[in-house]
Amino acid sequence: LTGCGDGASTSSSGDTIQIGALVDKSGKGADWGRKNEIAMNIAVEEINASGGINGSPIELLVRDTNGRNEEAVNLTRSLAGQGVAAIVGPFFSGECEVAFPQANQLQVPIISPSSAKAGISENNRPWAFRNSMTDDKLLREATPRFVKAFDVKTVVVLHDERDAWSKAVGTDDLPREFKAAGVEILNEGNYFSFNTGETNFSAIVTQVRNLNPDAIAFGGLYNEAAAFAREMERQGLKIPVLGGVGMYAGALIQQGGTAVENFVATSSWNVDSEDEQARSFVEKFKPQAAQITPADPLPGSFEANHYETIYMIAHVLEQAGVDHTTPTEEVRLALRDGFANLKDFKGITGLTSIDEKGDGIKTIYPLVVREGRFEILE
Amino acid sequence: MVLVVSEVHKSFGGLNVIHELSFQVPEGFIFSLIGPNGAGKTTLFNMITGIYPVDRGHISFQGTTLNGLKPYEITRLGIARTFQNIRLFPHMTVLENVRIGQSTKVNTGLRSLIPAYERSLEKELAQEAQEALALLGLEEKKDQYAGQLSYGDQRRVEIARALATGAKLLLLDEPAAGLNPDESKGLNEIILKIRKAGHTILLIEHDMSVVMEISDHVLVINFGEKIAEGDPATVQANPLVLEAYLGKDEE
Amino acid sequence: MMEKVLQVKNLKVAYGPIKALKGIDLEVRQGETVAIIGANGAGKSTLLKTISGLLKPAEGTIEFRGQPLTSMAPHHIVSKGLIHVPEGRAVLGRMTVEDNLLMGAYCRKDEKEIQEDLEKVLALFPILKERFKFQAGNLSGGQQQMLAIGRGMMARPQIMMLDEPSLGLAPIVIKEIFEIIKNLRDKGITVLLVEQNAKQALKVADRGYVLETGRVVLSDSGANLLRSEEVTRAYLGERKDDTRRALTA
Amino acid sequence: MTESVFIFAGINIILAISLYITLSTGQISLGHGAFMAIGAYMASVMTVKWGFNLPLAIVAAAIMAGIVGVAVGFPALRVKGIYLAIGTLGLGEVVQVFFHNFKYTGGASGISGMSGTTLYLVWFMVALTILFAWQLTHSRIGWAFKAVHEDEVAAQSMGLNITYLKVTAFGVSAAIAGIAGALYSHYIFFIDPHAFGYHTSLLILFYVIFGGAQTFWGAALGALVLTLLPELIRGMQEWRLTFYGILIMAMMVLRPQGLISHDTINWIKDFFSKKSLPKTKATEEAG
Amino acid sequence: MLLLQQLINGLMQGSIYALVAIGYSLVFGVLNLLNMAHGEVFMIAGFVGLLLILALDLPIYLAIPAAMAAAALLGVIIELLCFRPIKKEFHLAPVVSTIAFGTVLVSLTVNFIGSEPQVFPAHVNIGDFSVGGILISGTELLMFAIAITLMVLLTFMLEKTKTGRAMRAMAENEKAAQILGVNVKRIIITTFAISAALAGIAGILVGLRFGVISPFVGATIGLKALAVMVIGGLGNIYGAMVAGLLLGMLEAATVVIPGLSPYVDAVIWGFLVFVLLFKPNGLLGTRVQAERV
Ligand SMILES: Nc1ncnc2c1ncn2[C@@H]1O[C@H](COP(=O)(O)OP(=O)(O)OP(=O)(O)O)[C@@H](O)[C@H]1O
Ligand SMILES: Nc1ncnc2c1ncn2[C@@H]1O[C@H](COP(=O)(O)OP(=O)(O)OP(=O)(O)O)[C@@H](O)[C@H]1O
Ligand SMILES: CC(C)C[C@H](N)C(=O)O
Ligand SMILES: [Mg+2]
Ligand SMILES: [Mg+2]
Repeated sequence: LTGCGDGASTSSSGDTIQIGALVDKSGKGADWGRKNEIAMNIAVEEINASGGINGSPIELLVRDTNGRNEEAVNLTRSLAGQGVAAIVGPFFSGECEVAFPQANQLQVPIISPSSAKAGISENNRPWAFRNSMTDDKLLREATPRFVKAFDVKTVVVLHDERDAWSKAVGTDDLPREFKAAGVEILNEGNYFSFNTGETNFSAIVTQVRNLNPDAIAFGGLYNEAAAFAREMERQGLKIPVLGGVGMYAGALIQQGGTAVENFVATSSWNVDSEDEQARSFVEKFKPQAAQITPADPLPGSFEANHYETIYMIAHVLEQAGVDHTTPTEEVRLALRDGFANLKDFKGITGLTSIDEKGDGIKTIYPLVVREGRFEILE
Repeated sequence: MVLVVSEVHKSFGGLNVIHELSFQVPEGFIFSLIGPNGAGKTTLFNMITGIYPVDRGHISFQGTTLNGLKPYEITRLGIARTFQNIRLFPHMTVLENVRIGQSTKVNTGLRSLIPAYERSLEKELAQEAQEALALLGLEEKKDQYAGQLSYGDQRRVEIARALATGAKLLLLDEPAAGLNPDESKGLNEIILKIRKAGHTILLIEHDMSVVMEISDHVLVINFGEKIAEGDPATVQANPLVLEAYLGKDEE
Repeated sequence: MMEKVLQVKNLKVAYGPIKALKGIDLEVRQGETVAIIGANGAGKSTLLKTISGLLKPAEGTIEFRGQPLTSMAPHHIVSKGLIHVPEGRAVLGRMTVEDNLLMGAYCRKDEKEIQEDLEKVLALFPILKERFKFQAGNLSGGQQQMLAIGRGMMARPQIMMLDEPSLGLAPIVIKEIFEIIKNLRDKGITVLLVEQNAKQALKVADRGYVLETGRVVLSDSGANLLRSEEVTRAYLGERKDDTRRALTA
Repeated sequence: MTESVFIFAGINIILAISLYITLSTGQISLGHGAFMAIGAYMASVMTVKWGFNLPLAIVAAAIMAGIVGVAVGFPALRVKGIYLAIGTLGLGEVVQVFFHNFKYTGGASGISGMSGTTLYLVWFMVALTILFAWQLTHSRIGWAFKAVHEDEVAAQSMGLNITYLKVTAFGVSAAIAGIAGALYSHYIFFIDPHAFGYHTSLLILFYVIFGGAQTFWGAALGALVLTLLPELIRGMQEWRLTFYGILIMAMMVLRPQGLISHDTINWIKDFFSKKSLPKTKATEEAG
Repeated sequence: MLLLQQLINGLMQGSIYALVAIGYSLVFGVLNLLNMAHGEVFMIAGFVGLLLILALDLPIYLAIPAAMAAAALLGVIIELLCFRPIKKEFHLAPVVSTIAFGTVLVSLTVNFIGSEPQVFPAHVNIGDFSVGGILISGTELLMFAIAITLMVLLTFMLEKTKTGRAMRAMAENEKAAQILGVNVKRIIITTFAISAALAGIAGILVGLRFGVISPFVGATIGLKALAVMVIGGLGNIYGAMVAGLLLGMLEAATVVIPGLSPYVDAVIWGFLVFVLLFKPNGLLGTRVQAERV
């Protein structure tokens, strides 16, 4: 058991380079968080096995935020105080909104591999980054493809008014892109809102069915998407659905079964990637993840991004010639500048660059569920 | 007249409890209100102190109309009471209970937060509280929680607390309940002392050793209506009272 | 001599640091009416509460027909036939008069006789009949007292413990209450009576105990106690001077 | 343990004392998250949008929250016990939805850019709050609160204006919660309505009951302990919530009156005054 | 047609709330004890049901009673851990204790099973049927029927039976009930068991109806049921039923009325506040009597 961090010196202790990580291992995102940790550990083991960063091994300090903002703040500060080179995380956009400013103030690089709400890194220059694609970018690419593939003329929009990410996707990104593609929104001015965690979508589906749209724009996570799908199936509504990055997960299919056929989720990761490193990652990941979510052991885009983020940090530090003897401030500066200028980093999700807002520009994979499997939507 | 009750009426869901009742309490009197159980005595107290609204009729205290006033306003005008079913502040000490009674005399609002505000009064109030406790023989119990006292002692605290409000008119609802005859005698003396100190007393009591000995005037009600009135001796001899309240066969 | 139904030995009860009973010995025989008198705070109510199981003694024993009651739960004690009509009435205010009376017969199963008893109680206290479907909490103080006594009678107890039954009752009703107590006795019901109305209580009682600050200071037959100098002085208020002493006792 | 933990501890102490005040009149509020939200938003708008400094913003937050508290206090008079608890919880949810849809403060996306809360400022405010609470409990209004709590009918009959007292308690309490909100928002840089839901309100109740609702010292200690505790058991990783829950359950069995009760205070007083006068203990009311 | 379907949707959702709230009402309204872990009992029962179906391949008609039994057991545990050892005068301590127990249950579920919703196998669903184009879920109808039956039975029990009378007596004054011969402990624990069993049946039926059960549903459903109980009037079983259905329909209405759906929580909680303003004791709560002094 690691201690709670007080009394630690402000420089990297021992002969390792410490990297902090904030994941949610006990709250709403516990399964995610535990798998994020597995993904990062695989990367750390691989890097250390091949000699570490300029000869210094990486030590990963994982902290559980419980998905709560206050904990994210406390832990960001305590990790920074412990002298970590950088912090990977936090997971949720909500946590990022409060943790990023702290990191920025303490001048420690912080890189979230999962947050997808637009604008959060931009507000916290120059120390905050995200190795994830925000949904505005993903949907800009995916929506026209979706519209074309299913010949969509009309849609109905759904989101969770009370969730920052869901609201951004549901009320900004999706409507904007659909309008741009010339699609009519049937419930303009009356977007349906549900509560995250809700399983009963009967009233909304009845209402949607009554509007008779060609497709549905769904600004929600895969859990709700699956629940929504089951209700659609029950009420005999069979139309395609487009969602953001939060809708992409193996569990969508596991929970939705046949009901999620023709659901399109956007992602910056393709599990079926032919890339060798990606395949080896998936192989290593599967047995460990099976302990946590036996029904859905494949890595999702967040796990892939977590794995990749460790490699990115290693890459930047290697380039800067950093090892465990380098003073912490220098390590951090090197990471900040390295990330700000990162171009076409080759990782398991493809090529990644960091834009001027601090967000990742990554390959986009609109994925459609066909016969119980995600396929790339052409 | 300290208290004027005229043609007061009260009913609860069709049950007429007080029926066009009128009477007047002269200054400095010990005025007793007796009557069978359920006659409406306590209800009358509740109306005088503003806890129940008056259906019809009029109540005034020293010329001020009480109808429609809130209980605390009535208390601040100078009427204090005790409760038949004891209502002390059980988790406060006896002394604190009495001190709360003094809320009529000092500011109990936000202003009391100002450190020096009305501090000069403090000593005087403490002294008065002490006196009230002494009068009822409660000095030794002043630091006990009120809820921990025996029944009889709790009744005494009720009186002390009412006294502490400095009210002109005290309404005592069965103060002798739970006291043994000897203690009732002591109570008589206490009530007489209180009267001597300038208070008027309206008393509900079933203990005739109290009522008959100290009352200046007795009002008997039954079913919310006056059935007799007069000095103790007259009332005691009234056949209506004997029949309805005292019982005939005196041994 | 009749069988001892209740035997209290060296009973000590404390509320935290306050010692309310400091070693009480008391016995009650079958069919007797026993009065307990004493000043405020003497521990009379505490004694009854301890017998009925509401308080646990620090020391001492209570036996009912040779069976120890000390570690028995209150409901169990009731089912043995001891009923406690407590001080302050404890009527169930939000329930109707009817419910209250029926609750009195909670431990009984003889439906028919319960109905009969109900009729008897209502005949005894006609006002309760008038207010049968009323919320008990809205009754006047004295009416509640009648309800509490009536409820106790509904249990058809072997021993009835009454804590100041005359409290708050009109004189005419007090007379009735003492008649009732006499009746109970005639029916062979054992009565343990705590009263401030010492004179009346001692008149109906076979024997009496005088409590003072947690101790029994006197016990004798009712008639003897009535005549006793001490009792007269301290509890019957016959002596005019020095009333304050008793008050602060 | 980092500074931030002590900052949150301080803020939580202020919140706990705030709730203690309504509780001391016998009114259970599960809507204190909403008062905190109002303070937080008010202060944030003051500093971020209108360019005022933090101290002024804190004052404004207290006033604004206080006004809302008074406004809530009046209808709350009619409602008692658990009805009041759930009613205020409902009110809190309504306020939350309001902020979700209030565009001026960013709606669900929140508002950011606040800063300025320091450890010193927080603990200075804690000290002020404690001073206030101390003065309150030692003044007549504090006694009056307690009397209202014990028995409203008797309190009225003793000349206490319970309308005034209960509404004042709500107002003062809300104002203090507003201060906590202002401090919170200016530490965490970013707020959205999520931070002030019923979870927050319940947590505040937790602090007070755990620490002891009889005295404000209890409330304050409860907040302190329960804020530091998760840090101390961080090593238990994902098991710490389980442990935390069990610990609280055990505490409630062992000390249902909370860590500190009247008796504790009396005991401490006796201890320091070296008088070994045995005070009567609040025992269960027999009968 | 649309409105009729929405009405049915609302009623069905409402019957879930009613079922959970009736259990709540039994413990709170009758015993005056607030069990904040009630929602978590609902959740655990769902998981127990699921585990039994998955692991033992139990048919539904056996899984339901088994889940109820598990829930009842949990109810008993809650009483033993969070209520019995705590003196009644500290009435807020059990509130805290049961919230904490709820946290423990959630955190154990997350640690042992995971934070993700778990899926019920499709074949165990009771199925739907359609009446004149209106789609009705069999599970929901069952729930509705159970809620109505329970409402009648429990009300009868409380109003007319000896045990019911004893329960009401206890709610008012435990000591008085004791000295009248009521075995207080036994009645309390039985009530807890019944109340938890009701949450249990709701838990497994909701799992069956929506196909998943999540460790976090407890808080949501618990809170809503609390609202329902308060709106209906504490301790009033009919009130819980009426308010449950009302709330379900209100939720459906926010979808039907354009522009209202983002405000669904404000509508529900606003409704609660509104009700309390005009009826401080809930819709069917007993009229406040002028307090007898
Ligand atoms: N709030 C109320 N609701 C309904 N009935 C009430 C209420 N208050 C009093 N009553 C009824 O009014 C009648 C008079 O009650 P009150 O308490 O005034 O009698 P009382 O003269 O004080 O009797 P006692 O001597 O027994 O105390 C009683 O029959 C009682 O049932
Ligand atoms: N709940 C309690 N906590 C602490 N002390 C108590 C409690 N109840 C009673 N006492 C104390 O115990 C002693 C005996 O009280 P008890 O009520 O038995 O007296 P009593 O003889 O019935 O008096 P009364 O005639 O006034 O009813 C008193 O000193 C009283 O202060
Ligand atoms: C679960 C994820 C969809 C979270 C989301 N990426 C966010 O920004 O909060
Ligand atoms: Mg009366
Ligand atoms: Mg007594």
